Amino acid sequence: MFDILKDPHALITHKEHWKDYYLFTLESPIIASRAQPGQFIMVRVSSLPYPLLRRPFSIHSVGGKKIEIFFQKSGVGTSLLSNKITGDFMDIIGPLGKGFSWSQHSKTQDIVLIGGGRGIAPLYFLAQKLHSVGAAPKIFYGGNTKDDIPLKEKFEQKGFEIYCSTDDGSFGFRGLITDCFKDQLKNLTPKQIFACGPEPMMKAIYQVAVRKGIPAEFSLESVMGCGFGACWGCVKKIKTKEGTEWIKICEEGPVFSSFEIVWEEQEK
Amino acid sequence: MFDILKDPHALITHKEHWKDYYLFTLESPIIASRAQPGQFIMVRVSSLPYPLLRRPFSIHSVGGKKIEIFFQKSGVGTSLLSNKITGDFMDIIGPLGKGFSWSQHSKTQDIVLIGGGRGIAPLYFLAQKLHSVGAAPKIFYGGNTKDDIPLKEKFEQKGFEIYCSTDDGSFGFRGLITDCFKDQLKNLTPKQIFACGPEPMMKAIYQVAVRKGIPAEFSLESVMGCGFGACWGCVKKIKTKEGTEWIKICEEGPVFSSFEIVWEEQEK
Amino acid sequence: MIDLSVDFGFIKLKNPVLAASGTFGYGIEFSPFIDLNKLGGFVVKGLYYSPRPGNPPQRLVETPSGLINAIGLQGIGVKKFAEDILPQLRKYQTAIIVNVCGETEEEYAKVVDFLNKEDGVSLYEINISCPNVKKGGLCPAQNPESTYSVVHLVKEVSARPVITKLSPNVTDIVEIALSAQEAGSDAISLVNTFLAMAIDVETRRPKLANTLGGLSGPAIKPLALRMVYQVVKHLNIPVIGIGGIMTDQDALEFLIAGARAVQVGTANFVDPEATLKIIQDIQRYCELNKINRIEDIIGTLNE
Amino acid sequence: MIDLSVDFGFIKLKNPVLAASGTFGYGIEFSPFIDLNKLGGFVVKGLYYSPRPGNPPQRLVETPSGLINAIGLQGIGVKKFAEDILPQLRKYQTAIIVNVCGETEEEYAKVVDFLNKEDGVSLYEINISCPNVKKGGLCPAQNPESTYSVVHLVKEVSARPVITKLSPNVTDIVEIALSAQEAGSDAISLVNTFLAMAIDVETRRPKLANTLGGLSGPAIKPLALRMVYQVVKHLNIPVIGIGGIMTDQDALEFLIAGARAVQVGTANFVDPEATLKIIQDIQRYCELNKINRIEDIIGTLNE
Ligand SMILES: Cc1cc2nc3c(=O)[nH]c(=O)nc-3n(C[C@H](O)[C@H](O)[C@H](O)COP(=O)(O)OP(=O)(O)OC[C@H]3O[C@@H](n4cnc5c(N)ncnc54)[C@H](O)[C@@H]3O)c2cc1C
Ligand SMILES: Cc1cc2nc3c(=O)[nH]c(=O)nc-3n(C[C@H](O)[C@H](O)[C@H](O)COP(=O)(O)OP(=O)(O)OC[C@H]3O[C@@H](n4cnc5c(N)ncnc54)[C@H](O)[C@@H]3O)c2cc1C
Ligand SMILES: Cc1cc2nc3c(=O)[nH]c(=O)nc-3n(C[C@H](O)[C@H](O)[C@H](O)COP(=O)(O)O)c2cc1C
Ligand SMILES: Cc1cc2nc3c(=O)[nH]c(=O)nc-3n(C[C@H](O)[C@H](O)[C@H](O)COP(=O)(O)O)c2cc1C
Ligand code: FES
Ligand code: FES
Repeated sequence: MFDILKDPHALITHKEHWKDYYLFTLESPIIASRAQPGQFIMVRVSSLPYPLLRRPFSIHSVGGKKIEIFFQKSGVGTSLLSNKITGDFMDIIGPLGKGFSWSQHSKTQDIVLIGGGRGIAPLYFLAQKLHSVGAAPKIFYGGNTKDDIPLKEKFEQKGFEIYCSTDDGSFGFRGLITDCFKDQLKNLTPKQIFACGPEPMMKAIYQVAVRKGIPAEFSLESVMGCGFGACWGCVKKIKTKEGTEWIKICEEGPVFSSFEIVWEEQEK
Repeated sequence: MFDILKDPHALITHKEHWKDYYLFTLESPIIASRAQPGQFIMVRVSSLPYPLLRRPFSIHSVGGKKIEIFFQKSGVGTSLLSNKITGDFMDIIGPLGKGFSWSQHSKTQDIVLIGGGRGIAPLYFLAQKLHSVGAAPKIFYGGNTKDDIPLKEKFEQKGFEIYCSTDDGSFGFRGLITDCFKDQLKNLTPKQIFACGPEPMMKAIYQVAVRKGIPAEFSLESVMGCGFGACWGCVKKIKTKEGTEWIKICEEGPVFSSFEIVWEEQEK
Repeated sequence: MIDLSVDFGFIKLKNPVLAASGTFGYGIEFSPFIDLNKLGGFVVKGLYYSPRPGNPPQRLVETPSGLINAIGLQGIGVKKFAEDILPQLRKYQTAIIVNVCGETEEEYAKVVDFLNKEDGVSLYEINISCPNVKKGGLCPAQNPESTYSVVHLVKEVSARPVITKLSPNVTDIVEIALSAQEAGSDAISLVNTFLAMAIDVETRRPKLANTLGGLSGPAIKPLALRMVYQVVKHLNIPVIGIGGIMTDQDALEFLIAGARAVQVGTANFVDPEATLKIIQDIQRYCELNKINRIEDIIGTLNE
Repeated sequence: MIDLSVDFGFIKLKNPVLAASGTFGYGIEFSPFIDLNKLGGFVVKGLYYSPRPGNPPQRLVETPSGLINAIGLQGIGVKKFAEDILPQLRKYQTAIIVNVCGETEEEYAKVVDFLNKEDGVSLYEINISCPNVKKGGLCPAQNPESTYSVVHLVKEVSARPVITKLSPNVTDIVEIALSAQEAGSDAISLVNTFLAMAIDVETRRPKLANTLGGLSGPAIKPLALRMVYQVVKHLNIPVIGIGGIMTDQDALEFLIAGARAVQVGTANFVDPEATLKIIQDIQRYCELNKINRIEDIIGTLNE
């Protein structure tokens, strides 16, 4: 936890976008040097009292002094953020949380990464890292339409095997990425699954993973007040030694394994 | 009053700035066609709930379908505004209030316009108008330093006789513009005075005007909730038939004559 | 066609969107911007029996997502209103509501009594947040007994239905609302502004000449909504939600919580077309969500 | 050198800036960002005697310039606090204040009694806004008698000075503050959060699993400041101002109004360095305005 840093001057060195999806490259040397796949940063989107809270974004990739974030414009904070331009500074805190963990045997095993929509964000960094240890993860990447899978080429360019699906069939497999994945299970014998995306998607993957006995990890989302363990706002129900507990996902997550997550309807 | 218009798409066609002073040209044909010197517009500086209220700005000039505003960055609203760029739209309401009124004899008389700092804003439009009826108003323009009198050239280019002062003496007369004006009274016999600027400046001019029996008009400022008479927030103490009253300066002003204004310490 | 009308029993409104008192002038100030006939109704600026000078300036302070005002209910008094304003309002086909003020209980009654004889007023809304000069500046809205007492008196003289507008500056809003209902109020509107303050750290003076003022705007919406939610559970008269409504979403929150109508206040300053936009956007929401009658949304909060 | 220290009589603080309970974790969460020794002090998260699970999520809703929370006082309980946390806090040279909670009056006393034996706590702040399960969920802070009663009981057992933290959800904050003072409270802090709500118009459900939560942040500052202003006029014990403080200017407003210290809450989430920045900027303000001692600003409102 003591490796967390506030960097008020993370310089935007590059910006790309596809419709509502944005990719920012930020120069933030210390955060870059400490980041692990699955960790995230908290971004101050405005210096004004509205919008008030920072926004969490996964670390999408790391290279040298730089990190990338990949986000979807979906509300007031991400809209303001999308207006930033190369040369602007961003006020960020990171790296936060606990990331993905893979086994020593990853190198020789089938590993599958499954991302839905903007849920692809942390998986690129994970793929980078796995690649660097000699593994060759297979990527499953789904979206509503072909506009929602803008990072397909990026994965391909790095030589990753990638399977895409779109709900409307405008590209790749027609249907849900989970069905696309299930479909491929005839050819694959994954030994590890890592997933990030909408809850129903992750729940479906969880069910497959449990049925097939494949270890799986999931990156969860929750409204975050602080991102560093101070507000107790971001909890999810997690299994602990004592039963289940409301656990702060900004500290103990956002990544949890199949065995830890209590999948249920949103508590009311 | 029924000539007021809300134009949510006033296009910024040109932007200039000198340090903290900004000049925007806005295409807003109907407001341009109706505007009179001394009137103002209310500008929505953000579509978010903060900053909440519109900001009032004098109409600085009119030309064809366009109006100009000239403002000083001095708080959160003007800062946000200053970030707008050519091609952006502004949401404005105008023309608002009652402007300056000059006599039929203006053509042949000495007329003096006195502006302090950003108070120069409405006086350019007035000078334009007086010029178009054949008058040759003399301009007095003061600021703290020479950075605060960026419009000097603009007036000169149009052939206006202009007297400048700076508090620090970095340009023109050293001292207050009111002293500069008093100084020139040996050469001038103004028949009308129009002034806009900080209250102490206007009060000093008022005193000279009354002493010399010169009709004078002043453009006042006040925090405005709406700008169009609905909130009763913008009142100043004004002499009426019945005595004095809190009068809405957005409707009955912002321009008032020497005889109407009750000059006193800010009521508490 | 979606039916946006809401029925209060004693009056049927075209739609549930009204303009709030003190933020809509006498209505006519908004005619350059919108067709007043399209509103559910509007509430004119608070009227005392006599004209009132109001507070000295500074009367307004902007705060984060809010506005503090201390206008001091400057106004022309009820006679001038009847002479100069009411004739202009009579041509509009919408609910015209007069916000009734008083320094004493008797003044409320006098205003209502006077207006009873005038055509063109649909309803009274009694503003029980006016400081009572006799009672040391306390306002009736902060106490169940004085609430009961004013409402009861006004109901006795009133020839028209009466809405009681509550103050949020209380420990238990339900208790006050119940008092108003018991006293015969035909409806409740809430909330009025929250007592607030701002200080200029350079001069070390209060920013408002009056020191204290009332906070309105988006900042207060979560508080106002909570109060409406609490009150509707206990009342059987209609409730009108007010506080920080800027968009259809805000208005819908109040309707879903159980308000039968809403009033839009500060938003009118920011966008004089706000009321109409909200009506249009509520219509669009209904279309998207296949809701035929706005009444089908009211009080449908799913807890 | 400007003297930023403030003297409460029973304790002297390095400077008037404290971190508010529930927004500063147990303090250590902020050690990556700031040197805790530089604070006037900090208040740890509310502690009940027993551990508490807290509310289900969604626990937070962002609102215009505000934040609604319904954490439900999830916490580790006083024993674990004494075992795991307190030893880590003892090394800091700053006022460490424990925010004391209870479902019953007795629980407050139990927490205090337990902590009396532990080193490293400077003061207690009793959070009388906890819903009292016995009394149907009402909190002591909303009633002068229950306020008196809790404070009195805690004062009887307490070996340390006691701050009573008031709720703003009342008609008359002065009445409650006076009760706390009479009951022997050594200081008052105000305000806690404002009861609030938000609704998701798509699902038509409350956004918070708990339906209601507490509003904090810049939105409430004008209301909190008003309450502090009202209270200081009537009390002779020190008052700590809380509510929406983000900058030195905000803090100074409270000090000028008469608060002897302030607590910074929600701002800690937005900027974990907020407290230190505020201290630095207050220092700068004093330099610019030639003020040698911060005490010379307190209560200097010029009305
Ligand atoms: C650990 C973590 C990592 C994330 N990584 C990414 C990423 O890499 N790329 C990406 O596009 N998005 C990511 N998200 C989601 C992203 O944080 C939200 O899309 C964003 O906060 C929306 O902000 P807004 O102001 O645009 O939306 P608004 O809806 O206006 O936000 C209102 C409030 O709700 C919160 N909120 C809204 N949506 C979400 C959400 N899905 N999860 C959590 N809080 C939410 C906001 O933070 C804010 O407090 C991540 C979320 C978490 C928790
Ligand atoms: C009729 C009129 C015409 C004006 N014309 C011009 C102009 O042409 N050029 C120009 O630079 N300025 C002009 N002003 C002043 C201008 O409106 C303020 O500078 C501006 O509102 C400051 O906004 P802010 O958000 O930057 O400052 P902030 O201090 O952050 O504003 C906070 C609040 O105070 C109000 N406020 C702040 N300063 C003033 C002020 N001096 N007068 C009235 N309200 C104020 C703001 O509108 C806002 O509501 C005019 C004011 C009025 C009343
Ligand atoms: C400038 C101003 C003047 C007001 N005058 C009155 C009034 O005369 N009578 C009244 O009952 N309420 C008055 N109010 C309160 C509003 O009607 C409304 O209850 C409050 O502003 C909350 O709604 P909002 O947040 O949408 O503005 C006034 C509010 C403002 C901002
Ligand atoms: C997430 C959160 C948790 C809080 N928990 C507590 C608490 O445990 N005890 C308490 O007395 N106040 C608690 N508060 C209230 C704050 O201490 C403070 O009184 C309030 O937030 C107003 O200050 P602010 O606007 O600066 O946040 C909490 C506030 C927030 C936002
Ligand atoms: S986001 Fe604040 S504790 Fe997790
Ligand atoms: S600014 Fe609203 S009445 Fe003048």
